[in-house]
Amino acid sequence: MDNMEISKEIQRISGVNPRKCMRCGKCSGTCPAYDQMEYHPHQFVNLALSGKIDKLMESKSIYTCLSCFACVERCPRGVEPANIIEAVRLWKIRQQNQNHLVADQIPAMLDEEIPQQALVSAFRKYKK
Amino acid sequence: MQVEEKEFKPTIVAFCCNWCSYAGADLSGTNRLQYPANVKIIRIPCSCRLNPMFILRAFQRGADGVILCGCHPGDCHYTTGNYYARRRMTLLFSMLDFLGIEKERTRVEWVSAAEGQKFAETMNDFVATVTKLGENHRLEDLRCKKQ
Amino acid sequence: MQRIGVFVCHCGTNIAATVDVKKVAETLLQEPGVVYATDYQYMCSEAGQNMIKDAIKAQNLTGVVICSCSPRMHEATFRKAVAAVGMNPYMLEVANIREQCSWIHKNIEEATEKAIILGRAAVAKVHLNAPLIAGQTPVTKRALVIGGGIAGIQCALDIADAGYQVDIVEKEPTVGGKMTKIDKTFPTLDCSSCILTPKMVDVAQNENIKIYSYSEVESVKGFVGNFTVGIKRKARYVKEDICTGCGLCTEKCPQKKVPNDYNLGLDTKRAIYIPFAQAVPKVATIDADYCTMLKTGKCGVCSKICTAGAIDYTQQDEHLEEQYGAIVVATGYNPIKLDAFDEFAYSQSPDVVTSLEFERLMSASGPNGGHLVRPSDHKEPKTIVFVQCVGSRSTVECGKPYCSKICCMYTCKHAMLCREKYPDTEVYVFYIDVRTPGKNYDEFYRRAVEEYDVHYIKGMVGKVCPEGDKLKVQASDLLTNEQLHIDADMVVLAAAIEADKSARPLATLLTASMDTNDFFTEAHAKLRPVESPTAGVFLAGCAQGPKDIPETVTQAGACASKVIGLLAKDHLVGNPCVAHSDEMMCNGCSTCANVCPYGAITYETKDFSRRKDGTLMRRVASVNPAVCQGCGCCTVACPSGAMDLYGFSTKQIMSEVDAICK
Amino acid sequence: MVYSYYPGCTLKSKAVDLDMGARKAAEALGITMVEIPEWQCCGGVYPMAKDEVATKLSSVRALEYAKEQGQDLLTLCSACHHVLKRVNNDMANDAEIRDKVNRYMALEEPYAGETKVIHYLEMLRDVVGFDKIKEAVKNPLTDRKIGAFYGCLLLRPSKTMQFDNPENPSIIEDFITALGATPVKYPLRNECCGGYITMENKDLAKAKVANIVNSAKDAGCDALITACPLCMYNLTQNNDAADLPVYYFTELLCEALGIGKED
Amino acid sequence: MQEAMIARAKELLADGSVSRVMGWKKGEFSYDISPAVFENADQLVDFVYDDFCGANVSKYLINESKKEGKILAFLKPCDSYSFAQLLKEHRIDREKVYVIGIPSYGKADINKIRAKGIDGVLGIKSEGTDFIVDTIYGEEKIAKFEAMSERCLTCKSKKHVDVDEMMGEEGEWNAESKRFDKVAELEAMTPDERFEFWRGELSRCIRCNACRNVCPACTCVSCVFDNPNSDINNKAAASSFEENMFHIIRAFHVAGRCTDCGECSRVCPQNIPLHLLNRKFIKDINELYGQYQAGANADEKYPMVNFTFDDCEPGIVYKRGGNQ
Repeated sequence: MDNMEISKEIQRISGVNPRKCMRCGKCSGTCPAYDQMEYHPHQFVNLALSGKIDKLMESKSIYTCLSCFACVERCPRGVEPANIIEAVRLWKIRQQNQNHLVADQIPAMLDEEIPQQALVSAFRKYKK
Repeated sequence: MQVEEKEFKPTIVAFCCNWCSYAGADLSGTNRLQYPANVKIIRIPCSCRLNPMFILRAFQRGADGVILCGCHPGDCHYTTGNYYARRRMTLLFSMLDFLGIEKERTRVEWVSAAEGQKFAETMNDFVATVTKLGENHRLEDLRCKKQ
Repeated sequence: MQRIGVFVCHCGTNIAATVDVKKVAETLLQEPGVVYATDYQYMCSEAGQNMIKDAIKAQNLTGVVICSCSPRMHEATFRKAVAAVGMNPYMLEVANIREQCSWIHKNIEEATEKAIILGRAAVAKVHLNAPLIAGQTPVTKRALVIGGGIAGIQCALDIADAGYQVDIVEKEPTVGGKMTKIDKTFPTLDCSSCILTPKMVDVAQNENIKIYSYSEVESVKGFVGNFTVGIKRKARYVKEDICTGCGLCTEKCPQKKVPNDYNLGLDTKRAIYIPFAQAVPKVATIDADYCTMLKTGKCGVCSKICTAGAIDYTQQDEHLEEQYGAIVVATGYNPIKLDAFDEFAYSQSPDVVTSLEFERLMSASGPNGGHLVRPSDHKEPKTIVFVQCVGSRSTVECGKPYCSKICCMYTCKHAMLCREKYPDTEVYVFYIDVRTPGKNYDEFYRRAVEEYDVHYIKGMVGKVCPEGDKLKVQASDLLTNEQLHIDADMVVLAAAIEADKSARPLATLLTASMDTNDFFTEAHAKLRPVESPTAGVFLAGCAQGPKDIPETVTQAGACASKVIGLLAKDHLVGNPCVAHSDEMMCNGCSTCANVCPYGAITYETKDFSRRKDGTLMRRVASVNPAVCQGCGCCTVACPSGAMDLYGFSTKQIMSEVDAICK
Repeated sequence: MVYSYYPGCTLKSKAVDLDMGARKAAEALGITMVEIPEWQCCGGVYPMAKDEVATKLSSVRALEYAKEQGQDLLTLCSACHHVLKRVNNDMANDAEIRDKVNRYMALEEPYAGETKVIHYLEMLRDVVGFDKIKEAVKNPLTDRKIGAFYGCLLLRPSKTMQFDNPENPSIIEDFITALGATPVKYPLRNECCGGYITMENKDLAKAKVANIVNSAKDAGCDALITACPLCMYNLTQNNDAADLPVYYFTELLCEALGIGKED
Repeated sequence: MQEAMIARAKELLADGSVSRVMGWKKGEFSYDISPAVFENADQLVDFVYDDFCGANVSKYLINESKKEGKILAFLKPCDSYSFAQLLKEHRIDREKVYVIGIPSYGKADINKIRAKGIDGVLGIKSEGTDFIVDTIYGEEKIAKFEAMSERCLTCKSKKHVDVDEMMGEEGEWNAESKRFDKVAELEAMTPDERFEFWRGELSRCIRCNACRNVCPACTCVSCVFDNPNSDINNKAAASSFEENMFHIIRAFHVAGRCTDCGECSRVCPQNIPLHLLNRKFIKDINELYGQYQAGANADEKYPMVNFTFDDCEPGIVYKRGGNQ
């Protein structure tokens, strides 16, 4: 699949039309994980539109999004950048052997107090 | 043997008030918004000029659907015309339904001069609805004895 | 039998590319009564019009059908053309084969067939057309301007200058509008009051202008040239003609805790007040919501100290009716409420202000005498962040989808003024785009950046957090690709502007149409930008859409010229397409009069005794053609069909139906 | 008032305090919470993708159960509330998802988002009423300065969640006031604590927590309360200074109502 | 009753307060009764009032009130509604009519009597819950509910509007009337069933115009179907427009003005239940725009010349009533 086709798939999975974006950057102004990201929310939207998904998929940024929905809440054009990021992440992990998290890693991450919610969420988000 | 089915193209009469909906229809033209050629528009000064007789006449002469477009309630160029039209059409449509005539063949839609998009969408939708219903026989058959 | 000529227009390729115009002409020539049919490149051109005129003469035509663009476009043109050679203009019909045919269809065969059918319907109608002669109505030579801001003031002055009387209805106690609240104006940085006040004085002194301040329009009846407008003069509890405007009462009133709307609530005023020093009329007004006397019956201080005896606590709202020939809508704008934009902490910190509030903070007539300090602690702000497009260009529920147009320039002005008056202040402007179309506008913006060192940052503020005495601003800088964290002292929000809330109900009174954003629509977006589609109603200023002062003044002037053009006429030629009743068939049942919105139908009892059936006197309806506007509501209400409409008769419409359904 | 109650996994283990407090307080306030039998894990995160159907089924089962009972569905954990509410919104408004889910579930009567999902706090505000709670308080928490930590999941996206003003919420502050304590508004109370990332990226989570805790302390908070087990974990375990106690809001509710832990 | 009415009429003629009397007289048969004007006391020998006097006399007063002198009219409750509606439409000069209200307890339907096998009818009288029918074969007894006309069984009001004097007892408005039951029954059918029902009925119409001629709301000086400018005035038979649309247009023209007197169905020689069309409009008006009874209130605007800003949209028809 070429990049533009993937871009269309991303738009389908996310249900987001990135053409609605007017490039104001409010999503990136709002993002609490901005400094830890290589690509920022507004770039996700733009790169999804221009078909440069491969760059995004290789970036750690897709696992840095906190799903806090601040960008979704504040976008003046109703673009929903978080949905795009999730779609790119899904596109990646739905491929073979691309799970970001495997069960073997888990024990090392645990501590006494960690709620299972954190485990479930992590698996749901980062693993096929 | 090959049977050639001719595609059914309903005849649709659209009555548009001069001030809002006719202008809205013009706007959808100006914006090149497509809708089927079966829709033919008749200009009337106001939706309240639409006599129920015109609708019945159209049906009797072979129309498959009739739609009335007027200014939105509250925006009538003549202040109150569309309020009367609204009552008249509600009762007329209800009566046609009562007689067993497909109620989807008649419709009222409020379209402002700025709603070219809505006009085209409405017409596309209405044509699709009437096409699905097929030809309009019932009103004609109403006074004919059962076969 | 009519002799009908059919003229099919190519409209360049607009029609001819999709409709086989030759075939349309040939086919329509076969219609009964059609004796001549032709096609031509541009029927509306002089050559095209001459072609029609020549054919009428040569062929002795009695009726004409033009297949062309929408009748809303050129019906008047063609009617004039046929009238020039002696044909009654109402013997012409236009088949709309451009907007409603060639432009919306792609298939040539289908479009051609439809064009023929539309032409046939027009031919069928012309067969039943009859010559109509329009009646005349006199014009009331006085204009009403609704709204006394700069748009209304300019428009009123221009109309008055031409020698016509103008009344201004302003809902506030003074004229002047938003411009009185503005400190300086871009791009010249003139003092707003200095250029506005003389105009307000002119309005007050002009003999042709009457100001109804603190008043509202309650009802509108009639039609172009003959409006009857009901005006409510709200009780201000001060006799306007007696008050000298000395202002003593506004100093002595013991009720001091009244939010001062002139300063947008940034400070307080007394319960009796004159909005500001240059107010016109300079008359005190009592705010009934706060006045102790009006609420409890105890106080009366203002009345005791008023030497002129102008105070009248018993004053009631006054209702009057006036006649006008034309109405100008200049109801203006307001910044939107920012409740739904709490990410900018507008409701959480007094130091987050709207641009209009900032205007007051900067103004010499403002709460701090023009010394810019923070509302919270009255300290001079050292870092100010301006946020553009707050609520503008926003498609989510709380926002406005349009560009508010003025924010880029006034923000630039604010930033520049801050840097000029307080050079040690850091000023940031967050923008999505900087829009500066206008004479000397972009130069102005560049000066702010280059000479005044305002930090323009392409990006948007995501969140403002009041923390301690700082406002923590988190924003994006899209060009450096980083997230910025600025500790600001003040944040100024360029709130979107919206049409004044009084506009929507007014539009209903005027039966003038509005767009989905509650701005009045113009009769034609390009060619009739200051007229509303309702004849006799004109538009000036932000009521029609966001615009800045120069543009508003320009539009107000244009509007005035249209009004003058109307008032200069002694008579208006009416619409001959009016209702008429056949008295031989009329029952006199009053159904038609019950639905007539204009009261155009009256009854008289007539003697019909010459008829054989023995009926003697009968009550029958008659229509006043000068009052009837031709909606046709009565024709449907009439059960006997005695009522009919010229130009859109039952028979004519039926014949169109028949032609289309054939 | 009787509710179908959806506790969620964490409330059965790490967040027992949140659950028990809620049950006892409800009883005291005349609210009956009937735990949905055989409820399944909601998944902890709302599946945003349009083509995710299987991951929404467990939520729909709970929602459908409540519909059958003719009861509103009561939630307590912020994450579960978020997931259930948004899945319910999809079932009501997204025809494609609704059709797919219904075909999969093969219910007698298709489910179309009929159930009302209500959070315990909304129930306290809209059904019981904070003024009623104020009357029921036996041990007013006088002189305690408490900050509300909302986090993300209850508030955003506000179009669907309809919980409170997403940028300047007040429901928990009103709740604190009702208990007799002093609510302290601090700016970062609706900021993300980094909960979802806590397994992956401790540093980021710690940085986010530090900001929030500092913001709260600067504003004068003695303690924070939350409705989210993940926030609770994060604010306590990832706050290296461990200098700000965090409670579940139901713990304070019980304390104020005079319900002991052993009751 | 009849004798008392004649006596009162004679009194009024004698003292000059009226110069004519509007009533009923027998036709060729005893059940064939038609409205009649009596010019003097002598003519009153032909005056009848019995259980066959169903005809609504109000329409005749339009022309009668245009003549010299005052006329006495005996009005049944349903006639009085028609009369009041005509007053509202300025069709009758109230000053020229002296109205005496007379009660009506339900008129007999000759077709129903015949259907019971009773022939050779000579007269009728009321006895409790029965009609006693006098025939050439002797007296026959028939229960009223079996012989009463449909409209009387579903009578809406036994109370008059606008009378100068009452003879007999004044009745009450009957809120319990089941007059819309048949309409509701039809509404509950599928469109196909409704269509078949109406096709079965309307296909029998012979366009005799009896319904129009008797209707007290159809009082146009010239009917739209006779108006050359309406373009629908052709009288040709079969599938022409007028033929198909006549009943719809007629019902529409009287909508909001029809008092539901039921004369249209009474006179129809083909027994088409035309009143159901009018009742459909009345039912719709009541449900959509609020209760309204034509003729009941002289000052109230009738529904077709009235509106509210938040009236329902015509699209409501797609949603309400009737099966799909």
